[in-house]
Amino acid sequence: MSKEKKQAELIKEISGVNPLKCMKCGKCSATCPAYNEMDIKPHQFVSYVANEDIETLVQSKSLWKCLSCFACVERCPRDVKPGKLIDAARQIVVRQKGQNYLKADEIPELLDPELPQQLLVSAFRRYRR
Amino acid sequence: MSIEAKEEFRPKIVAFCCNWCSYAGADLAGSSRLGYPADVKIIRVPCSCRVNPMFILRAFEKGADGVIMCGCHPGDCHYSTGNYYARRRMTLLFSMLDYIGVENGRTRVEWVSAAEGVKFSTTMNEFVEKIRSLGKNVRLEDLRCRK
Amino acid sequence: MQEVINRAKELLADGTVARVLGWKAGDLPYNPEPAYFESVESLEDFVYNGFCGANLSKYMIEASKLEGKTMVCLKPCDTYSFNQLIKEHRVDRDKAYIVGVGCKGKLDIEKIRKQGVKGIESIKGAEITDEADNLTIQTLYGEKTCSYADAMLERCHVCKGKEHKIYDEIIGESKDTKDADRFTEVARIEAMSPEEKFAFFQKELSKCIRCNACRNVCPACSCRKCVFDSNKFDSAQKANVDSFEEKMFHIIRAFHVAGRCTDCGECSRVCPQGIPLHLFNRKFIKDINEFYGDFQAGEDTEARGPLTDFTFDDVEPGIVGERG
Amino acid sequence: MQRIGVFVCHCGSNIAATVDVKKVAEMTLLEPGVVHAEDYQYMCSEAGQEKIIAAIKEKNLTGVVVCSCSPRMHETTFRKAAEKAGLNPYMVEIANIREHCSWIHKDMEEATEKAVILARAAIAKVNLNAPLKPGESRVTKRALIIGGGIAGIQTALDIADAGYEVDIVEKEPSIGGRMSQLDKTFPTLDCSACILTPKMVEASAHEKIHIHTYSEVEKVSGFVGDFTVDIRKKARYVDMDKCTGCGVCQEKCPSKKAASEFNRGLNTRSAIYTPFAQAIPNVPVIDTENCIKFKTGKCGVCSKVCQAGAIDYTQKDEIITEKYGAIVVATGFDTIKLDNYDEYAYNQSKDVITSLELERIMNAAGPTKGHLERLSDGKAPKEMVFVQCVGSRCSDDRGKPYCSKICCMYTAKHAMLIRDKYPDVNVTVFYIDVRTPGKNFDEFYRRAVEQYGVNYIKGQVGKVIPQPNGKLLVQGSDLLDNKQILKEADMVVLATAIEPNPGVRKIATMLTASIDTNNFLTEAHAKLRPVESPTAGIFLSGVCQGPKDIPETVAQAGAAAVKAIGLLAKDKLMTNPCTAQSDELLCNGCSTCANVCPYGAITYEERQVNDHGIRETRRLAVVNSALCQGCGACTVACPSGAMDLQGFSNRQILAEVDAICQ
Repeated sequence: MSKEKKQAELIKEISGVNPLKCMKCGKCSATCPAYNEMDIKPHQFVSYVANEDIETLVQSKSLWKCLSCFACVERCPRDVKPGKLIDAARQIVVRQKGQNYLKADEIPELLDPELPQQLLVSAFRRYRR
Repeated sequence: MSIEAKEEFRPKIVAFCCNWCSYAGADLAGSSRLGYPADVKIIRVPCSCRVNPMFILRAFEKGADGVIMCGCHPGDCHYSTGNYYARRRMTLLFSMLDYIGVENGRTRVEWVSAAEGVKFSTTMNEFVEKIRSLGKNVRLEDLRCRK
Repeated sequence: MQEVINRAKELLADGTVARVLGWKAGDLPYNPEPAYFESVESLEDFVYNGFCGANLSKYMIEASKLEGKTMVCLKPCDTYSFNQLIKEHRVDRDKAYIVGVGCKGKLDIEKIRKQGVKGIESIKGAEITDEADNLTIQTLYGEKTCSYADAMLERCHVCKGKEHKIYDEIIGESKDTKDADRFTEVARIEAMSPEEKFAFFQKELSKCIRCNACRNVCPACSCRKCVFDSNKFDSAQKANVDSFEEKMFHIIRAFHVAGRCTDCGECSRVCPQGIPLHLFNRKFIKDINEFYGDFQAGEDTEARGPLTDFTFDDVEPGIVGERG
Repeated sequence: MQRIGVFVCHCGSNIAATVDVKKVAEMTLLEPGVVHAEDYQYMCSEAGQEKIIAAIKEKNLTGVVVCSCSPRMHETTFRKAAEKAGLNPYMVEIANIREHCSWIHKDMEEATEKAVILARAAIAKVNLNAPLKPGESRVTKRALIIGGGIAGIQTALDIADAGYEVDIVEKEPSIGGRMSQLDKTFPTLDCSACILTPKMVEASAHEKIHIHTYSEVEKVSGFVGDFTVDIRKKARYVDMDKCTGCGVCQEKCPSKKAASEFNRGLNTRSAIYTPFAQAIPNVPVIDTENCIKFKTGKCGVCSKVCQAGAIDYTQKDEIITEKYGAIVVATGFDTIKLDNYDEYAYNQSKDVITSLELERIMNAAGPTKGHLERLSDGKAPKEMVFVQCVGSRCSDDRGKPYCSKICCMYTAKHAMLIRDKYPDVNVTVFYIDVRTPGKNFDEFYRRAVEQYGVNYIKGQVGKVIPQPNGKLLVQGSDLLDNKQILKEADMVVLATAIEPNPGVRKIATMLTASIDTNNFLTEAHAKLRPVESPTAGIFLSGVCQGPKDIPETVAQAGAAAVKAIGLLAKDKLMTNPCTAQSDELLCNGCSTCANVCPYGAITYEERQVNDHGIRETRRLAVVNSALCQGCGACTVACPSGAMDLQGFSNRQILAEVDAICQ
């Protein structure tokens, strides 16, 4: 399997999304609050994964502009959930650096009661497998 | 160690297929040349609801190693509701067989439509594989019936 | 007991009923047997005590064919069977005058024997009116006592409640004797490995002598002719052997009563070999409850039985394997 | 003992290439009852059949086993051949050694062994076969149409024109259905009412058509050719015979606050009402929930003003029972509820409407008398946005997975009509795909774009946000420009998905007609029998079978009519002889079998029996063999084994099991 294919497969696995279900309606982009900040738009994320061009995706600005508000996940009529794909691509970047920043088992020890709840939830969302 | 070739285990498998969907699915598997082992022998019944638990137990008694029942998908029964009854009956029967210690994989229900030749063939291949891995049925066979 | 006898006499005397279906003393102090009483005088032999476990519902199938009404004594749990028989049109409600008799749990002589009590001459404390928590047993070897609860039938430990589900009148008080979960034993077996399960049932069922007592006493097994006695399935009964045949018989028997069995426990009570036959029926009941929602056969005379019913999204048979 | 002949077919090389047919014939001769065995090139050919006929005659065969292709292929052929030779056709069994053997196995030895076993099973079965005789049932020459929309009306007209009596049952107070709510129709833009009302009139005037409006099918029993149907005629509280349809009662009715169903709740109607002016029959009904007389006992204005004395508050629902030979389902559709689509603000703003609501707004008889205006403030809109695929093509559980098929075209129609009538209104359509397969359809859509300047944007709308200034902020995407669009609109029109009428599942259950997960009725064959239900005698007309537009609906309605006529033209039908039978000596009369019978074919009767000398009256199951379809559900439900299925008896199946497991 080529490196590109492997990465695309990984994204699909992490996100649990089948990009082929997309009917290219653009509702994700229509609804995205960070749309104008993005160079690659949410609906394009799906085709980048489908076309196995993960390299461009992880280099994009969009990767870090996505707010994970999940409006696209909520409204997607086809269960494609671009937000999850973006999340998965972010994980790939994180993993490429050679380590998982957080392992699920270590979390309880690292918990700080001062930590805001929202940060925790977002961390879980971002770093869980 | 003996050099004699160990005889390959050839299971006896009975498949009850409803006339309208699964039997036609088996026909489609045939006309599409989708093979499955010859160990499977099909008995045509009008509907999966015609399959009496007694038939299944009898097959085992007479030495079958596996019994599979196929019917129309729930909701597609030619007789509208037959397979819903069959589903309950088989669920309870299989649970009982499991309860008395019969290996769970020896019985199976699969819904196969007339269009699912591929599914029929894969199901049968899988099932035969499963029965081969379980080996000969010794827990239900009536030894007096062995020839 | 006297109250029941008095009432029976009245009903016989005023012609409300033509006969009374109850129990009369057996040849031993602990084996009263079902009996018909057709005259006021014959009622002298009537007994009703802790050993009257027999469920009289099934006798009403034949009694329904007789001229006139029959007064039948039903314990709370027996009324479930009676309801089920009404649902299946096997008994005629109008031919029965149901006296709901009080019950505080029925006794199992085997349980007493298992406590090492032998040579029983008489037993005190088994009378229905007795408030005693203990049985006093006169034996050849002296007096023994044993707690009433310890001597109860298995089914009474999982009592369905003290309520009569159908009756014309109730005589005497009943007590809910439930102190255990009825599925504990089934769950214990379910948790075994296939090998252990097989060994367990092989051992139990190999005791079966195909005497058909379980079938004959069962109020749900009310077929005019059992499939195991007919040539319809080439399944007529054969001799007792250590093979699949007993399993086939007991599985099919349990399957035929699945959804109809009220869990009255008569099968286990009468099995001369002491096979815990109720474990088959309870397994079906447990599965039915888990898969299709709680169902108690005989709760009423209307509800559709789980095997003659379905929902579009019932579990698939594959659940059996998935459950592990 | 039977005298069985075995006939092994080579099927050219289809069977003979992998199965040693000679050996199969040879081996079967060893089976009990087999007195003759032969093989031949093509058993199904004229010459092959002759061989079977000759053998039956020469050897006095009482049973025949043909080892050949699937019984689904040639069972009938061989049965007919046997019949020619004077043998009961049901004494023939097929061993499927082609589809189930030669075609799927490669190894000759293995395949031959299996073929022998399959033949052995068939022989074991034939040994227990008994001659069966198909019954006959009569055909009632009358059809029932459930639903009085365009589909039902067209089917009724076609059947009636062929000379058969037809009853239409419509649950609303008038026939007409959805089409009567439409303003114009694509792609010709002719007025819907102008083409529908003549058909409605024609149906009501037709001497062979009987219309039951405000009525519902209550109960269906029977089977193809002989259905018995109970129809509930709901109380109208207006005497159909006396009412002149003058409309004074509606005018004077003091209770005028009920939401008008016909106008999709956009305005109100009186408690006594006809849904619309051209209603057929033009007889109002009293809606008791809103009628003051029914609520408080006081009022009675309608009764006082009715010169014909047609108002009758004491009317009761009436059940009529009628027999039919064929039933056509034409229950149509409704639009889905939008409660799960908060993002489109349908429940928040009056100016977000469905397309069907727009039809009413555009209609001269509608709530705004045909003026395009905002329902919130009555102002004329300047910017209109149409959103396509609302709830269609959704794989989540909020919407429907299918394409509703009609939305692309009616949206083009709406856009065009608005641009035509109000050139100053800007119309924007957000679409995912524009689907226009159909005669003159794409041309129609292109006209909307090219001639009328409708702005089509490829991309879905993500959100509609009502603004404090009363406008609607539409957030959508333009996928071709790769832009996110924010647009202020005055009105937003949602092309809402259509779904089968919610009542259809109940009807399908009554008819034992199969229905899919989307509540569309299933065809007997998706391609070759598209207007028939798998349940014999039930036909499908219109959207109840799948989304379709008016021309398609009318075409299918005609097709369903032809199929129904084909049935009604017959005097008798042959029934399947493989039906259940109860052994009276074993029957407990417990009703378990009747509980699982999908056809209501089992009834009970008290009957005197002689059980080995015991004479008694017993409650016994009786199978109506004309109703029984032979599924066998009862045979397994029966605990005593009294119930058995002819042609697939317990002993026959067990014999097959034994032969296979031997």
